[in-house]
Amino acid sequence: MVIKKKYPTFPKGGVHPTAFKDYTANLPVENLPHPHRVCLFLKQHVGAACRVSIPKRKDREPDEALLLGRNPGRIYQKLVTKKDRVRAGDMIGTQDRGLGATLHASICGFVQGVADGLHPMMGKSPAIVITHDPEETPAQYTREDWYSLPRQTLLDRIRLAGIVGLGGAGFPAHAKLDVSPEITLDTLILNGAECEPYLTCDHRIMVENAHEVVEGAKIILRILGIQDCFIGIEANKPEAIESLQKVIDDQSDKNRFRISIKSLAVKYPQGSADQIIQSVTGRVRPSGKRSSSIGVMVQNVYTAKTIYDAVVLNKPFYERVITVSGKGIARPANILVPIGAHLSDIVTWLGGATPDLAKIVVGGPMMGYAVSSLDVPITKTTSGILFLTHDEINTEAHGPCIRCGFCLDACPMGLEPNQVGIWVEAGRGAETAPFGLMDDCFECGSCAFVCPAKRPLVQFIRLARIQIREAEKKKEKQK
Amino acid sequence: MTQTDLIVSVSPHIRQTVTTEAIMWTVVASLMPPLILSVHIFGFQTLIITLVSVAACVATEAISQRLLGRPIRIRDGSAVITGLLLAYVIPPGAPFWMPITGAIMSIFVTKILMGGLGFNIFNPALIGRAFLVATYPVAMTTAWLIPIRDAAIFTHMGRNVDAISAATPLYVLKHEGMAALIDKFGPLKTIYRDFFIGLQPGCIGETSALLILMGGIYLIYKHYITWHIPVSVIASIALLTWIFGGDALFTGNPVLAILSGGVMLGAFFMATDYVTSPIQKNGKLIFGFGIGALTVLIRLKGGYPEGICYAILLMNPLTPTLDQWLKPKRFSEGAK
Amino acid sequence: MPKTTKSNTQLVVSGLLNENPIFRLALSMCPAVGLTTTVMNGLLLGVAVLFVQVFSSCTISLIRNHIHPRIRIPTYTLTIATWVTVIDLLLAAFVPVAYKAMGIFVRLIVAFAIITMRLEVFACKNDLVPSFWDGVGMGLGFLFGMTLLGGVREILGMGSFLGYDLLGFRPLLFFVLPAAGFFTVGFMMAIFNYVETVYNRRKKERMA
Amino acid sequence: MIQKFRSYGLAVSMILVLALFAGCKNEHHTIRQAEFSDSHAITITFASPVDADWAKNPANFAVCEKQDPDILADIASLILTPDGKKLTLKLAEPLNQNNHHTVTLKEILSDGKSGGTADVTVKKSYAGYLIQILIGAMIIQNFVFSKYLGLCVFFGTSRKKSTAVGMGITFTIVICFASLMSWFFYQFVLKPFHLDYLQIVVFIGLVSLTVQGVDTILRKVNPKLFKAFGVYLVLVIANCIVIAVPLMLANNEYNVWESLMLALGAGLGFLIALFLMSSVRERLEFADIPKSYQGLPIAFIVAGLFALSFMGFSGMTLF
Repeated sequence: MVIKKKYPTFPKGGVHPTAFKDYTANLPVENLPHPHRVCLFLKQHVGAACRVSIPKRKDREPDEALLLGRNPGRIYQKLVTKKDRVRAGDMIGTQDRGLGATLHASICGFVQGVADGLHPMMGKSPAIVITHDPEETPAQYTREDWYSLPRQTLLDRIRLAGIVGLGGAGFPAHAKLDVSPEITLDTLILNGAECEPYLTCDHRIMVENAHEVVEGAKIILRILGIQDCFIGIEANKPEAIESLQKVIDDQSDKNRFRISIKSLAVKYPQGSADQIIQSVTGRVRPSGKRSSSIGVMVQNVYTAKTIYDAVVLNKPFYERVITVSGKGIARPANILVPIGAHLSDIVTWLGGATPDLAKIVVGGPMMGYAVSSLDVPITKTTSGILFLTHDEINTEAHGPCIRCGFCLDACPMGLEPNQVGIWVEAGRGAETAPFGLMDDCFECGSCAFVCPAKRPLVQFIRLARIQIREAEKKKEKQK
Repeated sequence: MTQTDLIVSVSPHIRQTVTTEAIMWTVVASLMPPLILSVHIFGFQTLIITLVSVAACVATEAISQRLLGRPIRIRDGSAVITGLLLAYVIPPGAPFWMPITGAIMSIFVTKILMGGLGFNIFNPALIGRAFLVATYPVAMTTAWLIPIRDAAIFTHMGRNVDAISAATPLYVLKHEGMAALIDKFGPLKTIYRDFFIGLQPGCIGETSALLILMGGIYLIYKHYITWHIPVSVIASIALLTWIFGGDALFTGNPVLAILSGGVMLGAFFMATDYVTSPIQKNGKLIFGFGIGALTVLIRLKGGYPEGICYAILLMNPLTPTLDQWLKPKRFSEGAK
Repeated sequence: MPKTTKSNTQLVVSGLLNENPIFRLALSMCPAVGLTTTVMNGLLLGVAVLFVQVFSSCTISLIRNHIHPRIRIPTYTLTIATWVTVIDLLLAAFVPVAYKAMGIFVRLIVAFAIITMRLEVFACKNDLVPSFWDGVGMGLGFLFGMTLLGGVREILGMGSFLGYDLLGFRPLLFFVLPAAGFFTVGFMMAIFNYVETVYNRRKKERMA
Repeated sequence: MIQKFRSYGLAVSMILVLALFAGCKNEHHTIRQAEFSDSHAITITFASPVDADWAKNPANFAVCEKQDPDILADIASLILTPDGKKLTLKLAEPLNQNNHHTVTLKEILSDGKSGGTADVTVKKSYAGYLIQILIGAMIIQNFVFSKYLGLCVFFGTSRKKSTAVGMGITFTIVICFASLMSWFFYQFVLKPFHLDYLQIVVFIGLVSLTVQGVDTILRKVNPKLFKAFGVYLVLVIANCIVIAVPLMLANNEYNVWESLMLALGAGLGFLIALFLMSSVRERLEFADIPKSYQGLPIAFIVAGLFALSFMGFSGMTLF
């Protein structure tokens, strides 16, 4: 209650789930030993899947070829083929058509070819499988001063490093940073809210890699050509605030960049872009427009850190810190894993699951996806794996809506989840477009969290969206 | 561990602990103090009436859900609340079997037929009461008992129901005037005190403003109901009675108006029923004002001394419209 | 509807049951709700409607070839109004007490949709005899519905039938209140629906 | 269409509620109310009980018409209720209630004290009377929920809100015209020529004519509006309210203003009933209603519940 009054936050809606961050908040990041096998999805992000072949030009290095190669009609050659030997950090997938991100080998070993892997969200989708070769050692990266580099080079390095937004959606970072000249931005917000319960990977990054985060922020500011940056952090992470503050205070170029920390009240979904913009700057994004229309860009703190890695170390994004937590795992941890590592490897390393395990969630408990198998690989956007027991989740059957209005109070976007639920249950989901879920709902799950009847409102909303789209398609066809 | 044991469902994977059942049973609990007082001042038969009413409601719900092949949801406590509220608006001297037909009307006709919990248009308990008033008009309007002030609980179990009866304060006020009220119930100061504590003739659960207020404030504190409806109902009744209730304008007695009759019970426990009241805060205020206005109108100009039961019933069907008109403010509406 | 192929008996039975004007076609609901507090009321209005229906049907059926299609609705209305005036005066003269109890409803027969509807869909396309029997069927159906409703409500509400007390029954006063008419009609309709579904299911089972 | 009414709906309903309270005021501190109780009597209500001996003495009272105070009416008898608060003055001659009367009460004895002499004006507030007719027909004696008329059309068109509002508006317009024409015909044709028994035929004919007239005019003048309301015009004629109102006008010998108020009240009352019912039925479309009850049966039961709650208005007199 005290926290609520003291710190700024978004005014509308929001819920207060128990944080459960104590399990892992104070555990330093540890390394996962190289898994035997990794599985790298060609589509790890918003946009098009990456390609495993590059334009065939012998006289050029692959990097340069990629920079130039948007010309259709070239002869393509496979970037890697079966049985190829790769080192961690080698590019194995390209981004040469539209929105997308490059893909890199995450361990040293042999390419086994392209096979179907089990994606936590999209079900079966194509992936490159690499088996580990213990004889090969990963590349070493050297520090390089980025101040002198031109803007385009910074962007290229970010693009070639295959960085996507690590806040959840996975929007390719270079595309987001390459704003068109018509748009004027004035503020960068680094999102360190990490409002999802259990998850602590961003928190650990802020504690352990404060310098990289701040430097990353500067790189982004430089690319955008602006000076103001706020780092929004929920007030329940004093260590992170402290270590970042220290770095900010110590920096030498305070005049060039104005970076400051905003402590925010603890409230879910503080970490959503719209909400953190409102919490930090008080601005509100108009419906149907990007946040850039109000002069703000939001980047995750972890994205800033990877951008630093890409620009300063020239290190591609092929491994990330995830939080493994919940009562269902023997030893909760913050753990650095190569992308593509399977859940089973991680579970084995952390001493296995407890017998009362009921649900495995990839991502946070509010917006993550439940998986039915341990044979699921980590993707670039996986921020955590939760092993939840029966007393942590709710398995009650849902009852009828009693119109208590709790969900309306909880919805940060001012929607009416109860109505959508009732309409979908009555088989009229296609008529729910006026409730605004197509534009505004980002499925934060606050409504379902508070619902006393335990109604699966997010599921109803997804169904409604599908039905609305189908109805629209039908309409177009009739025309 | 086999992989088929894992539960797969859509996010969110954690839930708040508050459930429909928890809310309903909390309401039941906060409805208990008036019942205890009622047994204390009116005698043991009020408990019997209440038990019969609750049992009839629960049984009706179970039987009708069984017959219609629906899942039986008597454990959610909504039928218990309906039973309690129905008993609370029955005079204490009424025969014990009277709530049974009212319960069938409340639960089967008003709730189950309309699609069960969450879809009823009217407040079930109040429809039950309106039905009972129409069916047993004599018992429902004359079976009042004088509260026994200094008797200990359980000592007057064998009380002769027919022997002692009294008119309710509102009846006296409407038909005989203020002087008669003071003549019967003592000076105004005593009246205020007695009525606030609950020592007045009235329906089983509506006499004590104090105890109902306690229960209601507990519900507000638990965030199960909001202050909007109770406050707007009570404020509008007080205001309109003050303006129009006296011999000339602005001479009415607002305190008496809100302490007597079912105002408190109606405002805190009946009008706030989730299903039959608007979901938006501004809608709740309009709803509450409407109830207050209609209550005063029926009290002053209508055929009944008490009006809040019908006032709530008359406002209930406006709920879908208010919900449709008053939408929550969308996030982006705050954009400049 | 083309010329009917139904026999006279079928016409009457369909009017009584599966095309019952009150429970199946849901026309002329006002008296069914407002006037069925006792059997007697229901019976009398039923007779009045039967009278108007039969005579209007016959009249229209006789003059149907002389009506211009454009003015057929006003013709129906005026025909009905004429016969309503007749029955109104007759009732007022011969059963003044019951007439008073029925109040305005006798005169309102003129606006009952059921009569106009039968004239439009049946009488103006068929000969005198089928029209007569259709009128009888519809009128009887209405009479039957009104009597049934009146009976149910009188028994439940007053514990009596046609004024004779049925002993050992504590009446629910509610059912003689006009508001209860809605409930009674609603429940009767539901019963008709239920019987129909059961009947259809049985029929299907027998076929299969 | 609903959008149009939406913005005004709440404001209008608030004003209506406040309007209901108007006229709750009084003029003398000991005398609470003075009114005509029937054609021969005036009832005076006192705030506190008056002395019975004083009240039984006709010499204490003088009743006259306000414009000529010299002609006193003869008091036939005085009746005091046992609680001493209501005094009825029975007069020998019937009163002309459209004129204001003055009652003079000399030396009122109340609780043994003298309350002085008071002049009380007794009047029938004509505006109040008109509003009573209007509100009475609209809400208190709602044609659908309290008089059970117009049900076929009521159930037929209350499925959707837009239909319901369209029907309600069309109906209100038609019934106002039809009633005024009927009133005119009744007063100036039927009554003078003693053709009372032709009421039904004439009234229904006039209603048909009005419907036809509105149909033709609307089609020419405003085709857009015709498209919106045209379909309901045919239904109006099947609505028994439209014939019930002229019959009531004739029975009660209303004058033209009273007739207009009754017609308007009936129309608006029907609109209100349709609106409430349609909003409820739209919500019930989502409900899991037992199969046999779907459609009309449940609508009837809902209407029954409405009727039950409208019983709260029973016995209400506003002025």
